[in-house]
Amino acid sequence: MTDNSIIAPLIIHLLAALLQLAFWRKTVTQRYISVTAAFLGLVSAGVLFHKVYSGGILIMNAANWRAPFGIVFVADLFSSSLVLITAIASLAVSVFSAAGINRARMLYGYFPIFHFLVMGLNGAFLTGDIFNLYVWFEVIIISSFVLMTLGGRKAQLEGAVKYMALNILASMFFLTGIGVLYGITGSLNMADLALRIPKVQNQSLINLTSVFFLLGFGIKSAVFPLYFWLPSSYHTPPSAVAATFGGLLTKVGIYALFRVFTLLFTPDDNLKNLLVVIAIFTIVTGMLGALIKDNIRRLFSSLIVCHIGFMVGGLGLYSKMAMMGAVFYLFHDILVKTNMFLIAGLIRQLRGSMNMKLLGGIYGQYPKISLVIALVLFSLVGIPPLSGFWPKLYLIEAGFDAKKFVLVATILAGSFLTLYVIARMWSEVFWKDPSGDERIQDTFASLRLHKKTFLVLPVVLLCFCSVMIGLDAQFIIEVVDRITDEMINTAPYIKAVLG
Amino acid sequence: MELVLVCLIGILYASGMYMILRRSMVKLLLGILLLGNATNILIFLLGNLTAGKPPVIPPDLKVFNDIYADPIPQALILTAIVISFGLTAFAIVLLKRVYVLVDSDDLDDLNTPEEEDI
Amino acid sequence: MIKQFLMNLLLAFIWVALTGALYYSNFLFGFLIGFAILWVMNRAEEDKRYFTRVPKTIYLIFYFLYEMIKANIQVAYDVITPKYFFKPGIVRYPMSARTDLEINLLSTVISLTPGTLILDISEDKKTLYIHVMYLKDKRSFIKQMKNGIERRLLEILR
Amino acid sequence: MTLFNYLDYVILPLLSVSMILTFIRFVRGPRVVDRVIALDLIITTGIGFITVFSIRSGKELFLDVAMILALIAFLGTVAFSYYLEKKA
Amino acid sequence: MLALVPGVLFSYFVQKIPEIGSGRVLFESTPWVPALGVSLGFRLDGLSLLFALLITGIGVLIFVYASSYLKGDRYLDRFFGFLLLFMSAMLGLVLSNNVILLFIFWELTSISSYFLIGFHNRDEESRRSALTALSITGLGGLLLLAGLIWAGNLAGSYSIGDMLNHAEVIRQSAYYPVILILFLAGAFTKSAQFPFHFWLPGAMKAPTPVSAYLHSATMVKAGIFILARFTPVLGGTALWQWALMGVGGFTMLYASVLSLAKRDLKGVLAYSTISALGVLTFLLGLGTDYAVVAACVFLLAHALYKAPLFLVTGIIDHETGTRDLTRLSGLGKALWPAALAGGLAALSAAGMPLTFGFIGKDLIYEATLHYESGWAWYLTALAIVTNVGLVAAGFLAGFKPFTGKVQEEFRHLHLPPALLWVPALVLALLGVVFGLFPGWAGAWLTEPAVKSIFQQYVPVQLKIWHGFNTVLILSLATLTAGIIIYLINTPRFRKSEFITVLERIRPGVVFGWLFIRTKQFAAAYTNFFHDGYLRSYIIKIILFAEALLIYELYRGGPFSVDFSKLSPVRFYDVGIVFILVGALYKTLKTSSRLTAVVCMSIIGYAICLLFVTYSAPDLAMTQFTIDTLTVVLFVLVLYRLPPFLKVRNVKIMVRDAAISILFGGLLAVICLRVLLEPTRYNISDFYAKYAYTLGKGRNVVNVILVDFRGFDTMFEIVVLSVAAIGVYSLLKLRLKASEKE
Amino acid sequence: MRSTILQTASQYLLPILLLFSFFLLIRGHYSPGGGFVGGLVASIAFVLHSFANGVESTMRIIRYKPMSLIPIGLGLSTASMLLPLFFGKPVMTSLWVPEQLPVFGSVGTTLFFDVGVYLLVVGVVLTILFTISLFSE
Amino acid sequence: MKDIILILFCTIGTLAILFASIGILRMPDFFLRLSVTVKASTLGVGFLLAAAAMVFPEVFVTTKAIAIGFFLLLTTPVAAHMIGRVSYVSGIALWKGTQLDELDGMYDEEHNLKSDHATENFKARENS
Ligand code: NA
Ligand code: NA
Repeated sequence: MTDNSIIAPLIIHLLAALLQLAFWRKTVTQRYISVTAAFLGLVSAGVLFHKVYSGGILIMNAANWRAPFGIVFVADLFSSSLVLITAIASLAVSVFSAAGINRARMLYGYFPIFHFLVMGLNGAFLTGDIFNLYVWFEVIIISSFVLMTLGGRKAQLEGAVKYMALNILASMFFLTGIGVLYGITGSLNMADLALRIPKVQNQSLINLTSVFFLLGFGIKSAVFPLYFWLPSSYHTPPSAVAATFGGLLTKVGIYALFRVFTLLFTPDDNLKNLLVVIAIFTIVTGMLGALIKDNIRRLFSSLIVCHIGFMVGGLGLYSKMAMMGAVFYLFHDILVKTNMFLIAGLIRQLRGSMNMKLLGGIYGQYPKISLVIALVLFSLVGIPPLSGFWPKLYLIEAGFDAKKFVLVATILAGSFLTLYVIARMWSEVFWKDPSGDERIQDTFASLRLHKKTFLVLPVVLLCFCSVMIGLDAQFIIEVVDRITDEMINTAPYIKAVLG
Repeated sequence: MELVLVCLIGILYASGMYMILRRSMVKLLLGILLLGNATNILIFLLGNLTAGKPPVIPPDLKVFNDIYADPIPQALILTAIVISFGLTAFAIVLLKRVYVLVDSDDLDDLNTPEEEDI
Repeated sequence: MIKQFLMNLLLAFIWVALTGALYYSNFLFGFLIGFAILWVMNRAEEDKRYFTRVPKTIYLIFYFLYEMIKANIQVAYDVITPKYFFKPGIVRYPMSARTDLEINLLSTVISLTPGTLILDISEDKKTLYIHVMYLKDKRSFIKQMKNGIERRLLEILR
Repeated sequence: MTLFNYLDYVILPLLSVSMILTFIRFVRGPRVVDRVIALDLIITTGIGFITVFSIRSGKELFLDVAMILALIAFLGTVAFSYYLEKKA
Repeated sequence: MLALVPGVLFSYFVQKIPEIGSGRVLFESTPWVPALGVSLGFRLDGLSLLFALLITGIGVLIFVYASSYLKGDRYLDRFFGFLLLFMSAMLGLVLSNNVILLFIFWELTSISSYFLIGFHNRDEESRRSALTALSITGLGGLLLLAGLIWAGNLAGSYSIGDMLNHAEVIRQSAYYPVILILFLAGAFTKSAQFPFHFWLPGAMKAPTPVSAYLHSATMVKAGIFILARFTPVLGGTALWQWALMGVGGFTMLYASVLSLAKRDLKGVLAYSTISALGVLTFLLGLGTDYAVVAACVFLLAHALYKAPLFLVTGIIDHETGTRDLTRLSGLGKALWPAALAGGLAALSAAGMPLTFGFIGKDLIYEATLHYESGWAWYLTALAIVTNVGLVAAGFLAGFKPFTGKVQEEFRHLHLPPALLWVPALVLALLGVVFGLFPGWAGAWLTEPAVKSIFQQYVPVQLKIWHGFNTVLILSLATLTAGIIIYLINTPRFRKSEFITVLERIRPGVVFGWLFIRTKQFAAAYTNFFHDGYLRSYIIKIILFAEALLIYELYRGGPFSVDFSKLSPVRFYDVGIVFILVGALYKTLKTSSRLTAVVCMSIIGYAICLLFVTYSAPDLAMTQFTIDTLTVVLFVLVLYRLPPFLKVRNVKIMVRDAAISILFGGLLAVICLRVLLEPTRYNISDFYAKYAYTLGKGRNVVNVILVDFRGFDTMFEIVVLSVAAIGVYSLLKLRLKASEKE
Repeated sequence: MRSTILQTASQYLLPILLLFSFFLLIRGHYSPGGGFVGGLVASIAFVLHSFANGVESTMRIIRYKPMSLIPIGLGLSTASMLLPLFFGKPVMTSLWVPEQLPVFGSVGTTLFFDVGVYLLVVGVVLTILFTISLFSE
Repeated sequence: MKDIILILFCTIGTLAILFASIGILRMPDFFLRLSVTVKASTLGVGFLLAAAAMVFPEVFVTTKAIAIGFFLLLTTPVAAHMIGRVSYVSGIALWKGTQLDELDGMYDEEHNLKSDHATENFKARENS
């Protein structure tokens, strides 16, 4: 089914960014545009999701050239649900930014670049062309570079150098992979590639090619031993930015891994085992890192790495159940990780710091906010029946099925460590009395009501979504079930694209 | 001829890697540029070389009547070149700012200890 | 005014040359683009002369080519033979040329003639500093320049 | 020997050799300015190379490339001069 | 007011007694996540009813008590919120008919107890205890989850009912031991079995109503509950028996001895609770009819005496401000209702005839004595020693504070409000009532519970008097010994050497040591991989990449190069390549930044020429212009930078060179292999065909860029725009560190 | 850096380069060139001018901040991308003016798209370079 | 006939460029290298362009060739001047055989070049 509207979420953000560029330095107008666009984006994403959910895969042949000759945009359930979740997260970040971002940053293009970034994410999810995916990745990384450095603080720039170098390296691997793939098959359309790759005589070449994609997307999704850029940089930008990064950027890598390793390359046992080993080390790395961090954002960064391992583990197990778990976890993780960093920003507003040693007393002073935050933390930990719990069930069961006990043990250990560090964080940040450090100051209390609302509302919104995912897990599982069906049986995708 | 280019690609990748393993920020940048070039040539080479037949349809024809070079790798490389120009420009300026901030070209100086986190 | 017009005409010609389509509308279009570009540049300088002396120009061109080939052969010989024949030096050359266009054309022509190279112009645009490869005598060199290239050039321009 | 063969086996290799000779100057330096003018000469040689190549391949399209080179190559030299001037 | 909630629930469950007592099992189920086989499925059988009654019944009293105990506390509403959450979770836990649902409630009890233990959150001890408790039970919970999922996986369903039906499959699975261990890890951590017990004494930091409710009557017994619940599924094997008996036996002995060494009233109670939990585990491990009956009865008896002891402790703490046994004495007069309750409860704890505790104790000895193996007497001896300790501990908590001389500081104590002492008294009296009429409890509460544990009918008849038999003698001996120990062991008496040693090597310390070591390891590990140096990251990434590529190449097997497929070498191209490589070499070698930039310029230019010779004029143009612009950029930026960093470390250079050359070599080999692989199919034919006829352009590359693949271009210019804005803001905007986000 | 020769040269090189860039732009569909190279050459023209005469003087020629060219260029490209939507075609579909125009050849949305690219590239390059030039620490 | 002229032009052009490259390699100082190479190469390219203009019959190729030559003529001297000037300013040593250096000492600290008419007039008087 050809449908022009599937790129609406992307176009909306493009137009928003354009408008904001036109209203350069008009920060109030930019804020209105941003929130409106994010909302419209959510609506369009919702419509898209509904269409795909009820009507099957939709495609759009850009420039009216049929695939594989033109660039095709494909909304299957996987991409459209990620678009939807991205829309939710970006709406939250947009609202939060309206009050949580320094005006100076807005004057220098925060909002347009944020919308370019979200556009890039949507594009990456929706495109059906491997090179176009590369372009989207570049849109994403350049936007993230700018957002990361916006403000020019020392730590920001230091982090950005590493972030940039390693992400460019990732792009290099990705692009090399595309070149090799084109050299072998002569095509760029993913559906077309899916048909051509199995026909290549020399399958060992295909395995070689897949290594490049593994490396490229592996770096993007911050798996062991390619994750270094993440803990080097995610604690540096403003929280709204970190929220977008933490929630969405690594997840695009995961998305790409899933897309490529289900549609194009079917992993053989070696690769599956490799992925499992990578997952194990990723979890271990993340959890050990989290154990020793005192800065809450550094802590969250480590947890991102840890939980990436869960999803990669799901891919490595490569059974339907495992992938269901991984995809479910992906959905959950986007919402929760975004929220975590928003919360970090909120905490910074409440206390002026992110250092656990200095923080404290928030529970006593802001019990309602604290309890909402607690709910989010529980979701992150995977306290049942919140959103993080269900996917773990799938992953563990799939691990047992595949007899990958070490992975299961690591997932359990990772969950436990997450529980521990989050409980410790709760105890330090919310329970403990704040230290007497002069850096500790409550800038939140003096804010006007609407600003307070802008800061808290997104957290509540995302929290609500996490809770709903947990309580209405059945619906998500149905969606995830169909998504994994799409992954395992790619014929409908290919048919939809190539006709 | 392909063999020569294959070697060239290997050398380009190797030198790019070597450069980004240096401690100097400028060398890091140069390394990134080299790797970008290496990738471009790789795409170019693997899209098959055709000498002297640019993919431009002659004025008096509607389709090619001769062999022609594959235009797709060219389009891809063009896109990649432009993108990496954007990235490079940003990277160069970032480098400048970092230099001003830490007063050094040494990547090893980019480690503000965690204690200074806010 | 006239200079602008000439510039515009020149641009239109270049346009036609570039597009290679020798027909009226193309020329007009080139003229329009040129006009737009000049308008954008908004160069507010008045101009004095616009007559081109065609025969003199052609003569100059041939003279220049002749000089160039001659000197090139000399230099080439010098380059491929093991011994160096040249006697280089930097000469201060008082120009008669005054306007920017004159100065520029002069310096271009001097630079393109083998054996001489403009290093710089003084701030007050009165003196050229020329690097000369075969400098037998400073005064005869200046005289040769004055009577050769510069005179011919200025005749055209003035 | 046809014209094309002449171009292929004499002219283009000679231009190539010129470039290499200039490149030797580039490597030897000794100063940056020497390298810059070596670069300049290599580019100019390249313009000639492209011209011959377009004759050889019968595609005047390549002249467009030569034109770009002719027009903007000197910007590099200007930039380097700018740098050295600032530095000096 | 809030007490109404448990009250109503309690009366509901009381109503169900006859129905369940008659052997029926009630089910209630609403689908929730059918995809996972998770339903909101509840079952009310004897076992769950017994627990439900305890939870709600004691719940009522605790709510009443707490409302008075914490009167005026700023955060009373939060307290009741968490307490209510806890109660619901606990109820849900015992009523679940689905293991996942059960686990959900299980975790909720951990979480709500975390908040309850840490209720006095400004106190560091409180926070630490809460964290410890959550960590231990959380760890156990996750292991339990793994066990449950695995068992469910084997059984093919998460429904407890289905699991009961597939018990054989699970027990005969090769993985049974692992499942069991996972399962026991959950149960043992929750019910504070050795060596995980240490969180429980710490949890005494919680307000006393919480201790009374969670740590004596309900939460800790969740572990016992699932042991009982899954006895038909996992029980009956030797491993099960030995694990439960071993751990339970050791725990009950260890904790009962330790309980005597405590000065803190709550500490005494905590250890005696651990000991009692050990007893329960032990009994379930024995697994005989007698033992299970004993477990059920002792469970009830323990709840009925331990809760009032805690409540009384709370009263004492509330009124005197201390729980130090060395300071407390002679409070009986002032706090007489508490003294009464404490005394009764202590008697029940001691197993004095006519109390329910006596019946419990009786049954324990019956169980050990009837154990059919040579072990019976050893086990009985173990039980006796434990019980002696429990007797003494009971007296220590129930009598000690009230007897003896009144301390000066406590002379002017007033009787606390009735809401504080009535609940304690009610429970203590219930203990006596049940002791006097055990038959009722046996028939209506114990028998159905035992039935659900065994999944078959076992008659239970509880009597006050069994006749003058061994058991009675043992009971009386226990009582006597306990009283003697109570009299000798004054709390002032410093802990004996033995106990000091125990304290030093207690599991809490071991866990703490382990934890510190883990943290050290974590720091070392993290700093090794994430050491802050970009180079080191890149090296790791490249090595990983090389390893993968080499492996895949190796797997691909050998290959040969067919040179005839390749086009001939053209001399002038080689010249260009030569220049390129030379410039590369110079770039690597030069110590001048500007020279490096000029070299880059040459490299770009040589590439441009290659593009020309291989038919890519567009590329050549773009490459050249962009290259020129890059040079300009460099020049604008670089002139104020310090000279190139000159660090010459030959070893590192050689290492890096080796890594780089290997990488380049691998890429070259891959290129060669791809080149030799024939490509039959190419989408560019389409472009060539339609570029002019449909795309109306002759330059196919340009038609691709603006039409066929216009989307690439559209968004690559976005990249450029963002880069420009980025440069602009990077140079113009400089926030100070102090400014907000 | 003040060089009379360069200054004068830039006076006539600027229009020539601009003209050339425009040539590259509109002939891009038929022979090598296009919006990118065109834009790059155009920006090089201004960069050259700024080298000779200083950034301020070049900014005066352009009159607007180069940055404002970015939304204009991007907007133009976006508009030509979205225009087909109003004709019920997928985005980016090229629409053509039926007759061939004398200089341009076939004129369609792709040309406008390329013009957008051209303007944007000029805006981007000049923003980057001028910002750097004006930057002082 | 046409081919012979073609070959002639190509050969001359190539040789000029070759001489330029030998020149740049052999010349003893920077200014000499610069001086040699700029013109020789321009001339060489000019011949090659002329050859190209002859080969392709189309008018626009000829104009293109002329344009390229024209552009080269415009830009090369400027580049040479820029780099020559900066080399002098930055103190590049002249060849020992250099006869005369009238630029010596004419730059002030900000690299502004004096014309120094006083000296000029003085010298003129002296000469007359
Ligand atoms: Na191939
Ligand atoms: Na000369």
